[in-house]
Amino acid sequence: MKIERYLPAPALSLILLITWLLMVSSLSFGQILLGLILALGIPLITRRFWLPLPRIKHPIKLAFFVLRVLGDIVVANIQVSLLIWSPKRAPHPGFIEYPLHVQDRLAITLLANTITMTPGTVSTNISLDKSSLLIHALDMSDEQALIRDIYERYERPIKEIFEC
Amino acid sequence: MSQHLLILPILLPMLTALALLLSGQTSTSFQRLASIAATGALVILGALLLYRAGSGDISAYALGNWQAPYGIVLVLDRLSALMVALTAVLAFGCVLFASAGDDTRGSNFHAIFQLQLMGLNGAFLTGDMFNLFVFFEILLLASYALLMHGGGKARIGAGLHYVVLNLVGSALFLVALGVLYGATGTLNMADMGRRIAMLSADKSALASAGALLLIVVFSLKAAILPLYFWLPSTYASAPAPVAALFAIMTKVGLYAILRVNTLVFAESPALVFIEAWLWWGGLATILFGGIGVLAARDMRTLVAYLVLVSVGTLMSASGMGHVASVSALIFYLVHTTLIAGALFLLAELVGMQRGKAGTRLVRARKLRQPTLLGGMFMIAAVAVAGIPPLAGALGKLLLMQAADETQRLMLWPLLLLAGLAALVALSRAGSVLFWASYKGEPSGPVANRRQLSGATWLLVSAPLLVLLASPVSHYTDATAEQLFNPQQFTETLLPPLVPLAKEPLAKTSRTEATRTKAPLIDTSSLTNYSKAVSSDIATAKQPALAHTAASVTGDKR
Amino acid sequence: MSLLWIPLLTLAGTLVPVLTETLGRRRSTLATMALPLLALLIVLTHTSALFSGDVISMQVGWLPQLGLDLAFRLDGLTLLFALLILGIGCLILFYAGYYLSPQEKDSRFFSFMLLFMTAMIGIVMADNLLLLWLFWELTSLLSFLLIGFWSHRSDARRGARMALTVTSAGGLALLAGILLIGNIVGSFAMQDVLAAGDQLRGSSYYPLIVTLVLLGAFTKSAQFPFHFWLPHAMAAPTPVSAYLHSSTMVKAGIFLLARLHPALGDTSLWAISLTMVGLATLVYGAWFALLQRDLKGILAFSTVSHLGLVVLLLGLGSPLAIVAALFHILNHALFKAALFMSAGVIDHETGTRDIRRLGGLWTLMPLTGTLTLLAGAAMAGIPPFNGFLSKEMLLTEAVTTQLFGGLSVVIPLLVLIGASLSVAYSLRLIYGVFFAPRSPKDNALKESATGENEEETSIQAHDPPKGMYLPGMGLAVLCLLVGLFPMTLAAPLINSASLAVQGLHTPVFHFALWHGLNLPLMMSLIAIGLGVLLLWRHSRLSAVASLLTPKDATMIFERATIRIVKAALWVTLRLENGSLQRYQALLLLSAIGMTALGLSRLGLLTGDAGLQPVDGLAILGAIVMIFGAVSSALAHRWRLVSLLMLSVVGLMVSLTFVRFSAPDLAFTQLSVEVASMILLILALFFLPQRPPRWVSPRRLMRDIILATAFGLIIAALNYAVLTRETLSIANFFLEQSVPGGGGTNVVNVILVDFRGFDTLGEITVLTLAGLGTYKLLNRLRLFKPSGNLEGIRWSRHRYPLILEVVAQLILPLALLVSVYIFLRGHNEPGGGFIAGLITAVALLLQYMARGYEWTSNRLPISYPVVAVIGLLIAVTTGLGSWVFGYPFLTSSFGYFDIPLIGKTELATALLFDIGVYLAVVGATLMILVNLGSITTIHRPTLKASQQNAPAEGKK
Amino acid sequence: MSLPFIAEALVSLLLVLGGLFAFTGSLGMLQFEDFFMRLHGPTKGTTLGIGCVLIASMVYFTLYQREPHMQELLITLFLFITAPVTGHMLAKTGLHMHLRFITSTRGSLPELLDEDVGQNRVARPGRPKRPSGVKSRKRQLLKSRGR
Amino acid sequence: MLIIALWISLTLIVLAMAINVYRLAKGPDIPDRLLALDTMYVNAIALIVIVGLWLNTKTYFEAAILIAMLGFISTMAICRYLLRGDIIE
Amino acid sequence: MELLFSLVTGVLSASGIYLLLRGRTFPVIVGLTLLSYAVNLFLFSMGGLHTNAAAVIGASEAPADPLPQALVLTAIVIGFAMTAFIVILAIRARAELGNDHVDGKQGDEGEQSK
Ligand code: NA
Ligand code: NA
Repeated sequence: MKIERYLPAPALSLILLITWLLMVSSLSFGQILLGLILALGIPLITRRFWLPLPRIKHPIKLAFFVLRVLGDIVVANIQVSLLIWSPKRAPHPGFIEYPLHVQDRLAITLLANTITMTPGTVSTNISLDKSSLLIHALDMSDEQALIRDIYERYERPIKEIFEC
Repeated sequence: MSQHLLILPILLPMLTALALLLSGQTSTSFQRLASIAATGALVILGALLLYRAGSGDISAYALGNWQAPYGIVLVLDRLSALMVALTAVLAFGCVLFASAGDDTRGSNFHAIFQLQLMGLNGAFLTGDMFNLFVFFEILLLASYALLMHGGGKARIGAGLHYVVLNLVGSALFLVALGVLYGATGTLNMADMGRRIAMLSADKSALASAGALLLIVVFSLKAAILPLYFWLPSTYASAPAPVAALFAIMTKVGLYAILRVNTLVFAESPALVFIEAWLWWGGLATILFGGIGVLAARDMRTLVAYLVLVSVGTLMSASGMGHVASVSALIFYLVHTTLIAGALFLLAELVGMQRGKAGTRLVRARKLRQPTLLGGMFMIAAVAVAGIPPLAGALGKLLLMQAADETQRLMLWPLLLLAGLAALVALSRAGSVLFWASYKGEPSGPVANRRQLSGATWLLVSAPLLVLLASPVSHYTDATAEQLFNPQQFTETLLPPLVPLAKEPLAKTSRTEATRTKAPLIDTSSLTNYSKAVSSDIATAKQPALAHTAASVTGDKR
Repeated sequence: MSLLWIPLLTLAGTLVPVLTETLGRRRSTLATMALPLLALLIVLTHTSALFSGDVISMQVGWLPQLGLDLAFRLDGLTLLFALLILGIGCLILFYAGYYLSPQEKDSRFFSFMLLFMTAMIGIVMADNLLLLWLFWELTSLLSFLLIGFWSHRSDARRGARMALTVTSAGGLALLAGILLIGNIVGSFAMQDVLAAGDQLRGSSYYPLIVTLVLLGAFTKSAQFPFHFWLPHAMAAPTPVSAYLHSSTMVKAGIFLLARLHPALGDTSLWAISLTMVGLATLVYGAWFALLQRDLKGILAFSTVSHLGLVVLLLGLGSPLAIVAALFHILNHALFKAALFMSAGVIDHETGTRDIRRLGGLWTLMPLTGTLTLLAGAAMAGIPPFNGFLSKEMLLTEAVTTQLFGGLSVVIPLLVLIGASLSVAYSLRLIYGVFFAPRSPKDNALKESATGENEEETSIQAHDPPKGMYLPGMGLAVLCLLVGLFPMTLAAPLINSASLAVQGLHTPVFHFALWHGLNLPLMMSLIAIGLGVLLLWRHSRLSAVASLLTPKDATMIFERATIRIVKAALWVTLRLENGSLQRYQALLLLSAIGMTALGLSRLGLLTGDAGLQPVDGLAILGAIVMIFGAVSSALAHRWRLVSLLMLSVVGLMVSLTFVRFSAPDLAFTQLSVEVASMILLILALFFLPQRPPRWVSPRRLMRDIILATAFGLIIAALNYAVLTRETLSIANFFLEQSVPGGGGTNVVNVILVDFRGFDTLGEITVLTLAGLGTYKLLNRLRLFKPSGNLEGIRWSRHRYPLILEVVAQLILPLALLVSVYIFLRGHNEPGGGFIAGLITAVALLLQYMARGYEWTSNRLPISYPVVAVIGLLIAVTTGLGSWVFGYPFLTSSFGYFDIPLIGKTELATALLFDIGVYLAVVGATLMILVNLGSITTIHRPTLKASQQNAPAEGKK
Repeated sequence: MSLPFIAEALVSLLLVLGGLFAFTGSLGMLQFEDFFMRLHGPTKGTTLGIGCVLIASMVYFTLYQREPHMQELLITLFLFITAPVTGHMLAKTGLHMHLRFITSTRGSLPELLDEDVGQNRVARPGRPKRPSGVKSRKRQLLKSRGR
Repeated sequence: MLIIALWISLTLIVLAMAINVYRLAKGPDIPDRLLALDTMYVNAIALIVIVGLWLNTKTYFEAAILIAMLGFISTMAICRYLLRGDIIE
Repeated sequence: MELLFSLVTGVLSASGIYLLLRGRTFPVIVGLTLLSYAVNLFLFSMGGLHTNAAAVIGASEAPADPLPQALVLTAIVIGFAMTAFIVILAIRARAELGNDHVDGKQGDEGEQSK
């Protein structure tokens, strides 16, 4: 309880400390101390701005997920580049309504961002009731396959990471 | 404390403002008391400064203990002391008046009022060009805020013009400053002055361009002919105590012109053009201001145009450019500032009691206090129109006397005609406001004691200046003398002139430095400059203030 | 020194009526008279000396720079006038005590009268021309107040204004003349000026001086064609007319002519001007006096005429003529004051001053009648009254003068006509009021009646109380006595006055009723005869006159005034058409013109420092910038586009700063850019976005030319400076930054140390802007569109989910970054200002993402307080140096070895920077959040305690 | 192969790749025919491209110059968080503003009309005709929803 | 090698920015222009980094951080404006 | 380079002035902002145009003149304060006067319907 009070978000604090050290690009004692102070202090100041976020239950899965997304980003870029560089091939863009399974805000955000960053898709709208996500695909052949693909590659891992 | 005297006129209002802002809006009476007390203290400070400057010494205050020309210095000479004192006296009347109720028509009146005073005092005291810009901005922004105090259509409309024009003015100010810096490499006024005197013809022409542009900017603030159009509606629509305080605002522009003309551009070839601009612009302002006086259909507008006439008078006097005219103009300036302030306050009192008609020059209901207000109006009108026996007449006489043979030809008729126009308009206004009232019982509010004392405080200046005409004009004479002897200024303020070093970055390195980590350096020039600089540094950072103050004021002689 | 007491006593007298107000009218009046009487006594003690031609003077320095001294003199001329002013003044005061109705505010009236008396005394005693002028103008002013005393009457107000305008205009001309005199003589002291006659007459300015001085004198003394104000001044209470407009003020002009006679007189210009104007006035005034119906009107025009007579005499200029002039001044004052008093009595008793409604009063008011008869006879110039004596002298002089050469005969002829008219109106006055049968049946008369009560008021008419007729009676008797014993009663006085005016030229003269049967006597008789004839045929005369009468001078004056005011209004409105564009154009034109003037002196625009080569990146950057700026201007009708283009320019400006080695500027520009962007978007929402109508091509052309010219000037200036080597004080900062300021980032050290005072001012400006906007937003109500310009309704996603989440993530990161930027500021690019803006913008993102209410609930901070605390920290840091005896803002820093951490620098500048940080955060949020909140229910409004003030915006 | 050389090679590669990706991203903005398609390039390509350049800089300073410099990582992280949000919000704005998309676009968005995006679209002032540069694509007439 | 890579990279980034400017000018719709502006901001980051490498200095690096953060926020502000009109409600 | 730089400040200020002369408050504000960009660049350039010469001791061996930079920094901040004020003033004027014309009237001289 007490720790919660003074360390409301350990993950955030850690991120902040790392960020600080990255920023100052130094590992001197003074900087670490300062970083610690900030890492503890800033969450205390900003906690009032947090809406409840889910805890990351499986950090390792998260790591895998991140790696996969990074890989997908590279792939996505190559794909899009090909599309861009070969004007002969006319793409078939399309809108898809993707039914959302996760309901947590962070999870939805993560999913939407992932979709945007990965092959040929951009999330364009989250419905008011958070039931579906509208996606614009640059080159779409099979709507259902795409939905399935997204679910399997991204949404399910996200569900697992946050256990929601 | 006495060694910090110079900065007190800036810090006192600032700290007062901060205290007022922190205390919140809890107690109006506390705010008023604090504001009045602080302004009263400023009056005392002003007197102390006058006393100090009266000795003829120039004192300086090196902020951050960085000596001129490197740091910013505040400089007290006769003129700046007079302006600070004048501001304080004017402000005291205004704040008294405002404390009767005008201050609660919007938020934070007193705090902004104090910041306005801070800006004004800073502008009068600073010896640094860029710092002058900063204080100009403070006083302008404060004036914008004060102008909008209480809101209303007319104010907003006039305010928009005022703000936009001044913003353009500020942009031009920066351009002018830039050119002057580019030509002289310094920002301290005295330093700039002595460097301008030594510039090559080429750079001197460049400095001239900056100087002329700067004068345009100051002329905008001072409101002379092609640039005065913002003034009538702005002054006429401002809340009374603010309009009264604004009487000093045009004088800031004039002050700046006087300062740069005598200290910075005294040796510049541009001075001829500057003086011609001021002279003709001033004359034209008298002419059109006088026409506006005749045309005014509202007492506030009338007073605003009277301010314009006085501005024109002062400007043309500054364009005459000799000791006598400057002395006369300073005398006139003191008088006209205070009386214009008094008139704005009076207009409000009169308007208040006339119901719907307000200050418009139409028949209206009877005044509550016709004798009292009428008497006060009479005094103010006589003073402002330049009719004996009050100070306006003396000021005008001094100015007319100061004009030389050829200047007379233009100045006298204009001045006399403008005086006549003022007289005609004021007599008409007075007879409409105080005499031509409808039958029936007066029903307006009685003027508050604070309002009356505020107006009286300013009004008393008119007879007082007559009684003290001799000492005052002695002071203004000495002031003008001092202004025209910038050597004293320069000698007390600055170390002996060292030739400025070349830019450390040599020409070749400019182009080559793009790729290599270590750009080429012309070592010879580097050593030169470090030598030159180190000799400067030796005098720059003084060990302690006691020494600073003493060395600059030149001790008691 | 006793001289000073004379004006001082009368001045002190102004207080008496106020102080004695409670004692009752009678006692108050008597008390008021006491001090002037004392002053008169002092004057009289000097008579013996003055009769022998001495001049007594005194002087106190006042404003030596101006040549203005408090100098008074007493000589014969002064004595003559002082006796009139004080003597007649006292009688009139006494009379006024009875004249004014009990309910009138007499204390003010008497105060004004005494003040006026002081001013008059000042004029005649002044031994300095400037001092004389001061008093001169004062009399104009007081006459304004006295004429307008019955301010509820429109004729009184008009008359007062007219008198003031005319006499002040003259006064201003006089001032110019006096200044010219002073300039030539080198002094304003009277004896110097009077002694410098030859010098003045020899000066090339002489004609101008004479013109100016005469303008002053003629307007004051109501000479043709400036006479018209005087009849209108009759709206004043009768004591005022008696005092100001017969015996004193109107004589000031004549006094001046007499006074300056030694200095300016004795030239043909002087003589001819005075003679012609005097003659014209004499005849003109007399003619119109005869045609007047109003008693006071008759007296006013007769005054004009008599003043003309005196001017004529002064113009003729022979020693005897001047003696005659001085004598007539005395005579006229005596009989005219008496006549005015009687007119006042008649008005008072009958309620009317219309001569056609009056008549037959002799039986009812015998004493008044006697008084009028005596004084009227004097005015008509009938022997044995004093008026006869001076008129005889005039006729003598007129006959003998050779001024106009062959045409000189015109003068006696015109004088004769004037004298006849004078007889006629005098007799008409006496006859019409006291002896003529009354004709109440006259309808036309009733219509034009001036009196309020139309009823037969004269039935109750009777002689007034003693106090009211005694003063007049005294004067009338004096007229007779002077006529009978001129050598005893008048000669010494006139002699000494003449000594003062013409010194050694003063002739030996002999006043007598009988000089033998000579031409002047014949003319006198003819005049009397003609006068009677004119009176007899008066009704026919008026009919003819009404045809001949030119347009009323009043109307001309009034119309001219109105026309001038209208013209002034027209000019003013044309000039100030309320168009900001025009005002800006003028400002820009001035700036362009003046700068071009400076630049034109530059031999070659390109300086000797030469040019650096251009690289492709720079060219591309320049193109983008130019593109952004131009399209922002062209797209001004599509505001969002214009804004986006502006944003491009902003970005490019920051990149330019990077390109040219100004990291701090780049950072600042970037962070300010965002804040401005948000600000402008808020503005976009609240300002109508419909494109304005198209502008005329001419206007467009003007704007484009102006803009181009300005751009060219700026570019030329910039180029000129850039191609010249700048030798600046910069090296000092580079050298001193580390040892003196303790920081390696010189720009930051300048900001917080070398020029920390600027920075203090800068954050004050920022805070002030916040406070100012708070004022503007107070109780602002705005129309809030429900959809965009194209009619699309706003999205229903108030707070887009994804933005919410990201905002939440960014906040801690942004705070971290701002701490980082803040801490490195002193040594590397960064600092409190940039850090403050980052914090502010990050918090703004919260407001954008989560809304005002949600965010402010979690951030219950008053932004003004934050800003103020920031300012306070900065100031306090500055003040801290006082403790150590250093000036404000003196910085101090040191390197400390802290265990485990190592060498660390601690600087007061950092503290100062914290102040900057807080001020920036507070002020920025104060501005933007307040603006954002006006569409919410949390709009800024004044607190309830302040709402008792009347609703704003009414003014 | 010394460390500096490897580092240099890596840096050079990353730089060129970064430049290529960034350019490609912007090129997409040029090539595609409707807003939603143009959106894809910058959100992905540019982000990755800039990421590469940033990493290149990090590697350069840390390995090549031996001065640890890690801020690049921070920026990259930041960009990867914000870029998709920007893309998403822009797309949402595009939808909201009823931007036209090419006729070949598949799928439909019926229920969005009422709920999530703006409605009541009024007739727009005439807009300039899209230049039909490539003849072969003439068939792909632009269509717009909600009319 | 590094110089050549820098050259190539710089040229590409500059070209990318030129395309952004083109799109900014052409539109046709506000979101297009906004996208162009945002992309330009991001490309500016690369520009600063590359110039930093070129000049071998880290002095200007923080400008990249600021652009990343502030560019995002200003784009969000405009999006909000287009979506809701009122950006703080 | 100098010529190019001057050209840019010139065009920026000309565009700013053109906008300033429009009759509506919004373009005027944009114009003022553009003008202040131009002025800031102008003032900044008074210290000369230097490449890789940041005025940070140690970072560059021949630092540029830091003084104009400090001045411009102050000018930027003041400019921001002024922009903020005038934006809000324009909004207030819109509320009080009922339109966004700088003279508080609909239409103006020179403006005509197309
Ligand atoms: Na230079
Ligand atoms: Na809002």
